[in-house]
Amino acid sequence: MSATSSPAISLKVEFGGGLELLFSNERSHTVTIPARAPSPAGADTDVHPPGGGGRPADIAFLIAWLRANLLQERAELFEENGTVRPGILVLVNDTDWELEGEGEYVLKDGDEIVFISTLHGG
Amino acid sequence: MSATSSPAISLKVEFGGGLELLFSNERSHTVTIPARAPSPAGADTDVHPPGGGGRPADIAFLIAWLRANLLQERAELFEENGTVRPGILVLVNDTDWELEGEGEYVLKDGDEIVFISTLHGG
Amino acid sequence: MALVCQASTNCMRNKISWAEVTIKTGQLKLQQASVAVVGAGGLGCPALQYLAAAGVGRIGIIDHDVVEISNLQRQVLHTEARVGMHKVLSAAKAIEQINSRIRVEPVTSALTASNAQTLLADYDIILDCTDNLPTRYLLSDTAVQLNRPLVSGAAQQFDGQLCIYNLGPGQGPCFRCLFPKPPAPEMAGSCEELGILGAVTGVIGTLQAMEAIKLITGLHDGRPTLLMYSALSALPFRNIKLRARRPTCPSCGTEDEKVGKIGETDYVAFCGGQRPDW
Amino acid sequence: MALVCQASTNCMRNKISWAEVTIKTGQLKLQQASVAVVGAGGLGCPALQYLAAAGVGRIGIIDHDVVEISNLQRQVLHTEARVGMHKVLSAAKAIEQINSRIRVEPVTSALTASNAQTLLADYDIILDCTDNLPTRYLLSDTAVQLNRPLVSGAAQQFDGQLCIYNLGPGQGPCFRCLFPKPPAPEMAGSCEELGILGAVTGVIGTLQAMEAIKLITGLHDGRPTLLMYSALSALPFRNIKLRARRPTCPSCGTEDEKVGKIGETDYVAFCGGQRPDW
Ligand SMILES: [Zn+2]
Ligand SMILES: [Zn+2]
Repeated sequence: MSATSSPAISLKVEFGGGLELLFSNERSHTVTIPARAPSPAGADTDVHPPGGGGRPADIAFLIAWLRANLLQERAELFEENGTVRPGILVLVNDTDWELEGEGEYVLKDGDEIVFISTLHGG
Repeated sequence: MSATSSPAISLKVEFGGGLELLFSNERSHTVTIPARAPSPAGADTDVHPPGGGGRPADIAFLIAWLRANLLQERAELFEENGTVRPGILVLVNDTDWELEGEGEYVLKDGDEIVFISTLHGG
Repeated sequence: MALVCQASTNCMRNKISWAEVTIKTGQLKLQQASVAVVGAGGLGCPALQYLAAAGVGRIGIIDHDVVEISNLQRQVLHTEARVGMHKVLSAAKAIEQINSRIRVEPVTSALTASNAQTLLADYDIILDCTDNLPTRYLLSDTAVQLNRPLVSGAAQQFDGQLCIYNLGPGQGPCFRCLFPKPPAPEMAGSCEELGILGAVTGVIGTLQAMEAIKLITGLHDGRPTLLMYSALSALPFRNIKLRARRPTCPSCGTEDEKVGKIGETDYVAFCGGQRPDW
Repeated sequence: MALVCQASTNCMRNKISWAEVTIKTGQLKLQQASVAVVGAGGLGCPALQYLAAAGVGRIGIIDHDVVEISNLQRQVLHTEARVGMHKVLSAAKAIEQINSRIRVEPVTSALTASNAQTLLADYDIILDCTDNLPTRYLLSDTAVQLNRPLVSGAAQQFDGQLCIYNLGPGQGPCFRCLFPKPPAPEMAGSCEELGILGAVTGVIGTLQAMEAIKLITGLHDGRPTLLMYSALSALPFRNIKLRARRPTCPSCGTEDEKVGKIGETDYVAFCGGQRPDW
């Protein structure tokens, strides 16, 4: 649709279990991120070449992008060593990201990504 | 995918609120129905011509197809005058079918259609 | 009393102030609210429990049954010692033990077409916790006439349904809009025949209290939905987006578009002749 | 007693026989089962209520707290008259009133790393109805050691989570597999600070009883999932498909692949130093 120079993908991103406090206290965000990550991480063999170099946008890139563009404070409570802080569970379209390749999952337009911490009250 | 003579679409069909009793007491069915209804009902201007005449398969056709192919007994408790018996609510991908055009909703491959009656216990 | 929120410093105070404000004003609204619960059985018991715990100021309970020993497997406000007592009196006693400041108004009459409006007119919200279809249609028609939201729960075997009918006067559908005819009696079965797992009525009844609390405190988003619960399904909860009210509905439709009349309806006959055993 | 199913003729008998058989054998299994409920607060009260109503034969309750007046806004088994009594004794009394045939085993000690295995070894299923993270990690490790499924509920403000950890010995993840580290203390907040809507604990606690009943009666499908509940969301329930256990998990991992040790863990220190006010 938006065909020319900088292809982008649109995602629904949700935060829960207190993580929303770091993101303007909003649980639900719709974000548009570049379809390709600027700096390639691992394999450079492009599956989808348009838009220049880099690797297709994956969850690792989304985490970096959220940290740089959406996070309001206390980055260390969200990101650690290029991934989420241990204790944050990531869900891809209602599936545990571990079943989907974790940070290497390649994002598709319309994907819904949820970041949650455990709740503890009772 | 299955490209040649008789294109078909695959649907997930669920029954609830007692209606499953009419369908082998199974709530969840995966059915493959023709992509085009054999006898056209209203407008004949085809949007998707392959596969010959008729109209694209809609929910009205699905109801007739279920009655002929999946229903095990007591057809009058499911179908009445070419639509569902009043008191049966039809859901298209988790939306009330009234918001989707009722019987005229054109089915897409992978759609999930649910037929339920009201529950009454408490 | 519904929500406790005390001052403290070890978290991001500014970020939770919204929740705090909501909670404080919510407590006042709950104290000033009135809710009628029709049916003090499997659904009514948990609904009453959480309405009372939340501090709803005035609660009406309508049910003409008495407590039987077989009820105790899902009607958790009643006790072995209160078998034989009217359910509404047993429930009133249980509520008083939880929160003695609640004003409980028990009614031991059966709800009928001739007393429904009078009995329900004085409440802000009506909960349908009944176990039979004629009363469900009667309650829906009455809620429309009185312009009240009807928080309706239903359960059978391992399944439940939850819906607010007549939501936002004139916007959401009534029970008749969705289900203009009751299911065929052959398929409806009775509670006795089919059995109901107590925890299913527990889930739905508690959610009914939740919906009432959301309506009272202004936290409901106003969109009509139907929640379907199937305890054994791989996807136990489904949330269905519902139509608006049907202009041709004989109950809630637009005055000159209504098709059919319900004024003189005999609710029992409408639901299949002889009163069935539900 | 969990499900009533009487003989009758006015419906499609052959079609519901499966449900009937399931129900009858289920009742026996429930009578023979034992469940330990850790925490007799917001989650434990509804869980205990529906386990007792379902006829679970033996129920252990572990909690060292006493009933306070502020508990009554969500801890629905306790009463104004029992303020000051140990919660487990108050809950035992309530259960006895509902179903005097249940064998209730109340424990007024706090659960600690040194007594957890002894206190829990004698039960088929463990319910985590606690309100703090150190106990949640301790319960998960203990359930792994004892080879028991842990039906875990949690709630905060308007949200809840439900998961069976250590499901199907060695298949589903434990709490540590999913959440290897607790959330930062700055974000966790306390129940007192954040408030919990009582009906949220009601929904989650009742669903914990439901999951236990499904496990006992063989109706659970064995797939590990996490149910997320958000009372105010347009999509209030989400069902998440979970990973299998993590071979490198220090608790439930494969013997020679485990990374890290938990044997000598000080649970409180692990969750943020000084014991916080949750
Ligand atoms: Zn209507
Ligand atoms: Zn583990």
